[in-house]
Amino acid sequence: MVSGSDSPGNGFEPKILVFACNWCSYAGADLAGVSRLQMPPNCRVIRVMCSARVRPEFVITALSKGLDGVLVLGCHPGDCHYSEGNYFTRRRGLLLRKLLEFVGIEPERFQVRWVSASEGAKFAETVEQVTEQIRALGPNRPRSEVLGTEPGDR
Amino acid sequence: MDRKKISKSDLGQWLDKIAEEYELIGPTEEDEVVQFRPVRSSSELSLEYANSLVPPKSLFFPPVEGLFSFQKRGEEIRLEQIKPLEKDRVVVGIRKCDVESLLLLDKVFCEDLVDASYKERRDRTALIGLACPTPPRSTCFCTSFGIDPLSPEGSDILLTDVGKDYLVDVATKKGEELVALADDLFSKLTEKQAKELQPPPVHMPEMDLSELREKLEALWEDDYWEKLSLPCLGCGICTYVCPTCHCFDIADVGSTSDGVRYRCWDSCMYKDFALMTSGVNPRPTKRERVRNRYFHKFSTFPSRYGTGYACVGCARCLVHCPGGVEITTVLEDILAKEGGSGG
Amino acid sequence: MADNIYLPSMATVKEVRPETPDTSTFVVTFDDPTLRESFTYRAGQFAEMSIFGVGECPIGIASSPTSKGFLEFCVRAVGTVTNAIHDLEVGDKVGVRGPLGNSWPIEEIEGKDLLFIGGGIGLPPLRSLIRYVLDNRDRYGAVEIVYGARSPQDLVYKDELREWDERPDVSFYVTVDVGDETWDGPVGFVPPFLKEINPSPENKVAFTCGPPIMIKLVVDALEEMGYADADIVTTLEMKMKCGVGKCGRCNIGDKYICRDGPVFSFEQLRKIPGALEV
Amino acid sequence: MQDKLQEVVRKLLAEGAVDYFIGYCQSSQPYRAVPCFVSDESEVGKLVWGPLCGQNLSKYVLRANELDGKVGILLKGCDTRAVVELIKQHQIERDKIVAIGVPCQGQVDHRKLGKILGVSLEQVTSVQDVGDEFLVTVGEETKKVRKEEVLLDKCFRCKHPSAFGYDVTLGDVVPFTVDADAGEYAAVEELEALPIEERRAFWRKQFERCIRCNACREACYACYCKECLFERKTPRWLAAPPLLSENEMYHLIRAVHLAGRCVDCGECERVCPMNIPLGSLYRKIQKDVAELFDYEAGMEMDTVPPLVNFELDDQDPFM
Repeated sequence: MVSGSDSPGNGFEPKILVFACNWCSYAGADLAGVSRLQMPPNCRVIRVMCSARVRPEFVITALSKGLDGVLVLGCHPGDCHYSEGNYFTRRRGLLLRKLLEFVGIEPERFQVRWVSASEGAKFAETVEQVTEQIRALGPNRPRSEVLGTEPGDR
Repeated sequence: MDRKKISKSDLGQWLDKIAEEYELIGPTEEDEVVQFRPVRSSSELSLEYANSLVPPKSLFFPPVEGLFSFQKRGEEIRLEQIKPLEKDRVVVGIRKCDVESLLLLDKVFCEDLVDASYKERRDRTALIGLACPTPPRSTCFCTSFGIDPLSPEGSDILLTDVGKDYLVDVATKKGEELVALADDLFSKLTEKQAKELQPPPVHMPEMDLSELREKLEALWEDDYWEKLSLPCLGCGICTYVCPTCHCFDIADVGSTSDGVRYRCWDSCMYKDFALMTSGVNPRPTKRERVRNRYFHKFSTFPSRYGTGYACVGCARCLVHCPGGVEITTVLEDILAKEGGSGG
Repeated sequence: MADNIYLPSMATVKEVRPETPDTSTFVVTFDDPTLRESFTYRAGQFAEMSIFGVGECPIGIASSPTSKGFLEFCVRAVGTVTNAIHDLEVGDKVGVRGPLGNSWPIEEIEGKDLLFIGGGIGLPPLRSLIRYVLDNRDRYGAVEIVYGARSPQDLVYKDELREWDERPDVSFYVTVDVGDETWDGPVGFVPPFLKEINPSPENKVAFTCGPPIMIKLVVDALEEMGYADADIVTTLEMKMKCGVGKCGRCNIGDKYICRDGPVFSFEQLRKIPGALEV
Repeated sequence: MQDKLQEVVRKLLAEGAVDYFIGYCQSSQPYRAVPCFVSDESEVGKLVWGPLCGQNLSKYVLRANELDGKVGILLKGCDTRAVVELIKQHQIERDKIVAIGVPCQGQVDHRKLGKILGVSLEQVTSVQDVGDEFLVTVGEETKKVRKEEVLLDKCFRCKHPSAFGYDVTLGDVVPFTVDADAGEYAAVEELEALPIEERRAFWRKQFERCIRCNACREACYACYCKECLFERKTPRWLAAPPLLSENEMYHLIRAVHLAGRCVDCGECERVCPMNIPLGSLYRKIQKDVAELFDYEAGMEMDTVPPLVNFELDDQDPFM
C-alpha cells in the first residue's frame, strides 16, 4: 500500500481511498456507474458493511502510508441500515478531523459525506469535488518519506 | 603517546577544520534532549554535557538502518544495497563508558559473521573522547567495571577539561592526522607539564562485582525476578538507552513491488519479542524477560564472547526507567544473596 | 563494502508440491548459475526465505545436500511470511539467505544405527538427513523411521513414505492421532507408539523433531528405553530474525539457536538454563 | 501522613485484606520516589508519601486480575480518575482493589526542578512540602522553590486534589492552594493558533525524534489491550522501523484511542525519554471531546463514554 507521489505541480494526480457503506453509498456509487456519470479516476473504493466499520486507524494508516486523501461515505443520519451506526461515524469523524488538522494534515484530506442509494449524482459530485480539493493541495507526502528518507543516517 | 593542550577558545576552530574534511558528529541539545548528531559547525555542539540520552552506539548500530531496497521490474526483483556512509566521520565528545560499550559491540558485530555496515562505520569513524568531569554524576558507576573515565583507551584522541584548556592525549595514528589538520592550535606538553594538568582519578561509589556472576547464576529460579518484574512496565527504554544492548528486528517497509528492508532496534523487554507464530513464547511474562536481560548482561554475554560484564555503568537505564527499576539496586540485591542458595 | 550478511540471493520457484492442506514443498533454484553450482550446505541447516515487502522466515532445508542444483523447503502456512510463501507460484521469485546454523552430526554418527522420530511438519528437517543417509547408505547402520501426524492427510511426503516403507534397508513405522476411512494403519500418538516398537538403544542415535510436547514425551520414552542424553538429538524451533547470531531473539542461555543450533543433543540442552522450559 | 499510610498498610497486610500494596518508596536517587510493592509487614517502613510521588500507579492494579486476593493502592485525586475508568471499562472489578485515598498538594516535575535549580537532578537530596513552597536540599544548601515554578502541569488544572471513592482516606480533603493562572488548555490553544504548516512542522519534528520505546503506551493506564494493534501481525498495521510516517501513525492512532479515556495523568510525558509533548496531543482530543460531547473521563461512574454514545443533534458538517 505504498503510495505518495514525487510529481507535484500540474502532473499531480492524487490517490484517494473511499470507504463506502454497503447499503447506501456503495449502491449510490453503483448508480453513478450505471448512469454513466463522468468521474475522475483517482478513487479506489472499499466497500464496508457500515460507515461505522471504518475505524480511525484505517484513515490514519492510509494517510501515513502516503495516500493523498480518504473519503468515508455513509447513509444519511437516520437512514442507517443498522439504525445508528452512522451516528457513531459522525462523532468519530468530527474528532478525527480536528485531530488531523491539529497535527497539520489538511482537513480536506479526510472527509465524511452522507450519500444514499439513490444519490448517484451526489456520489459523482462528491468524488469530483474531493478530488479537486486534494489535487489543489498537492501530494500528502513523497514516496521517499513513506519508505524512509535517509536510511542509516539518523 | 603525545600529550598536548589546546585552549578552549581554539577548540571550535580545530573542530571546524575537521568538519571540512569529515562528517563531524557530537552531542547537541534540542528540546532538552542531548543526542549525538552530525553538525555543520562546532557552534552547534554542547560539549558541557553529562551524557547523551541515546548512547552513541546509535552512530554505529543505528536505530533504523536500510539494509537494501527492492524493486520489482517485470518478473525480476532487483535488490540494491544501501551504503552505510558517504564520508569518513569524526565523533567528538564521546564518554569512556560509551567507548567501552563499542568494544563490547565489536564482539557481536565484527566477530564470527561480520556485520559489514557496522564494521564499515567503525572503521571509518575516528573517536575524540571527552574525559568525565569531577565529580561525575552521582548515578555513574563505571569504575565498578574497571573502567577509568579519564582513560584514552579505545579513542583516537582524548580531551580532558582542565579549566581554560583541554589536555589532549593523542592515542592513535588517526588521532595524529586529526591534530595535524590544525597543528598550530596545539601546544606540545612535556611529560611533567602534562602530569601537572592531569586531573586526579575519579572517585565514585564502587561495588565489588567479582562474585556477581556466580551469585546471579544461582538465582535462575529465584522469586527475586518475580518481585523485580512488578514495577517493570514492559517498555523498551532500558534497552534503547543502553549502550551495550544490541537486539534488533528486521522488517520490510513498502509493498511487495517497491520497498526497503530495514534493520531497527528491538527490545527483549517487549512481550512479543520472542513470541513464535505457533503462540509459544519462551519468555512469556515480565519475570522471564527481566531475568533474561540481567542474565544477558552479567552471565551469558560474558560467557559467549569471553568478555567482562556487558554493562559499562552509565546508569542511563537507572535514570530513565519509568518504573524506577534501578540497576545498581538490583546488583546490590544480587550481591547480598547468599551464594549458591538460590532455588 | 564487504559481503552483506543480510542480503538474500534471488531464486526462482521451480515446483510447488502440496503435501497436506496447509503445507507444501517449494522447490527453488538460485538465479545465479554460479551460485547454483557452488552452493553447498549440510543436512540440518536452514535458510531464511524472503518475500520482499512481507519479510523473512527461517525454514529448514528439507532436501539433501546430495541432490544438487535445487533446494526444497517444506512450509506450513501459519504466519505472515509463510502465508505469503504459499501464494508463490512456479516461476515466482523468492529470496534465499543461507545456509545458516549448524547441522546434524553427519560425521559423528557414521557407522551407527539411526532412529528418526518425526511428528507432523517435524519430518522435513529429519528428511534432509534421512535422504543424506540413504544416499550414503554404506556409511551408516540400520535406519528406523517412526513418523506420526494428526490425521492421514497431515502426513507429509506421502510418496516418499511409501518408498521408505518398501525399502528393505529401512524399518518404517507410521501412525496417526486420528484415523479415517482411508487409513488402515496404527492409530495413536507417537510416544506410546514408539514405546510399542521399543527400538533398542544399542549403538544407536535418535533424532527427533516435532511439536514441543511430542519431543518432550518422546525424550521421556527414549530415556526410559535406555537412550543416553548424548544420543538424543533434536533441532529446535525458536523465533529468529537475523539468522546470524546477532539480533538477540533466539537465545537460550549463551547460545543463539540460529547460530549455535538449531541442532542440539539433549546432553547439551540440559546444561543450558531454561533450555528445556520452552 | 506517611506514618498514617504505613499504619493503614500494616493493618491491611496483617488482616490479609490485600496480597500486596502498591505505593511509593524512596529510590536510590533522592529526587524521586519510585513504585513499591509491599507484601510483607517488614517492608511497610519503606513506604513514603510526599511531593515526589507524581507517578500514576493505576496501571499496576491490573495485575490484581491474576491474583486470588486483592491489591491495595495509594491514590492521589488524579490517579483516582484512571481507576474509575478502568472499572468503567470493565478492566478490573472494584472489589479487587483496596483504595487508599490521599489528599495531594501537588507533585514535582523533575524536569522543571532541574531547570530552576540549574544543577543536575542527582544532586538534589531532598524535597519537602511546606505549603506554597518546597524546601529543596542541594548538597549542603537548602533552597526555597515556589510551587508554581516546579509543579507538574497537570497540577495546575487539578480538579480533584484529594482522592474520591476510596476505601480508606489518609486525611481530610484539603483545598488546593496553588493558584497559577494557566488556562486549562493553554498549550493546546497555543498550537491551534499556529498556521497549519507550522503545526505540521512542529509535530513532524517531535515524531521524528521518537525512538518508539513504547514507554508512553506501557505507562498509560488506558493501554490495557491484551494484544495491541501495533503488535498485531496479520494484518500488520505498524512497521517496526521508527520512520517518521510510522511514528506519526503510532502517535495519532494512540491519540484517537484515548479519546474519552485520557484522564490527563501525564504519565506519557513523564516517561518519554525524548521529551515529546505527548500531553498536548492527548489534551487536544480531551478538549474536543469536552467541547463537542460534553464529556470528561474518569469523573463519574455512570456516564456513557462519548464514542459509544451519540445524540441525534450532534454537530453534522458532513451533509
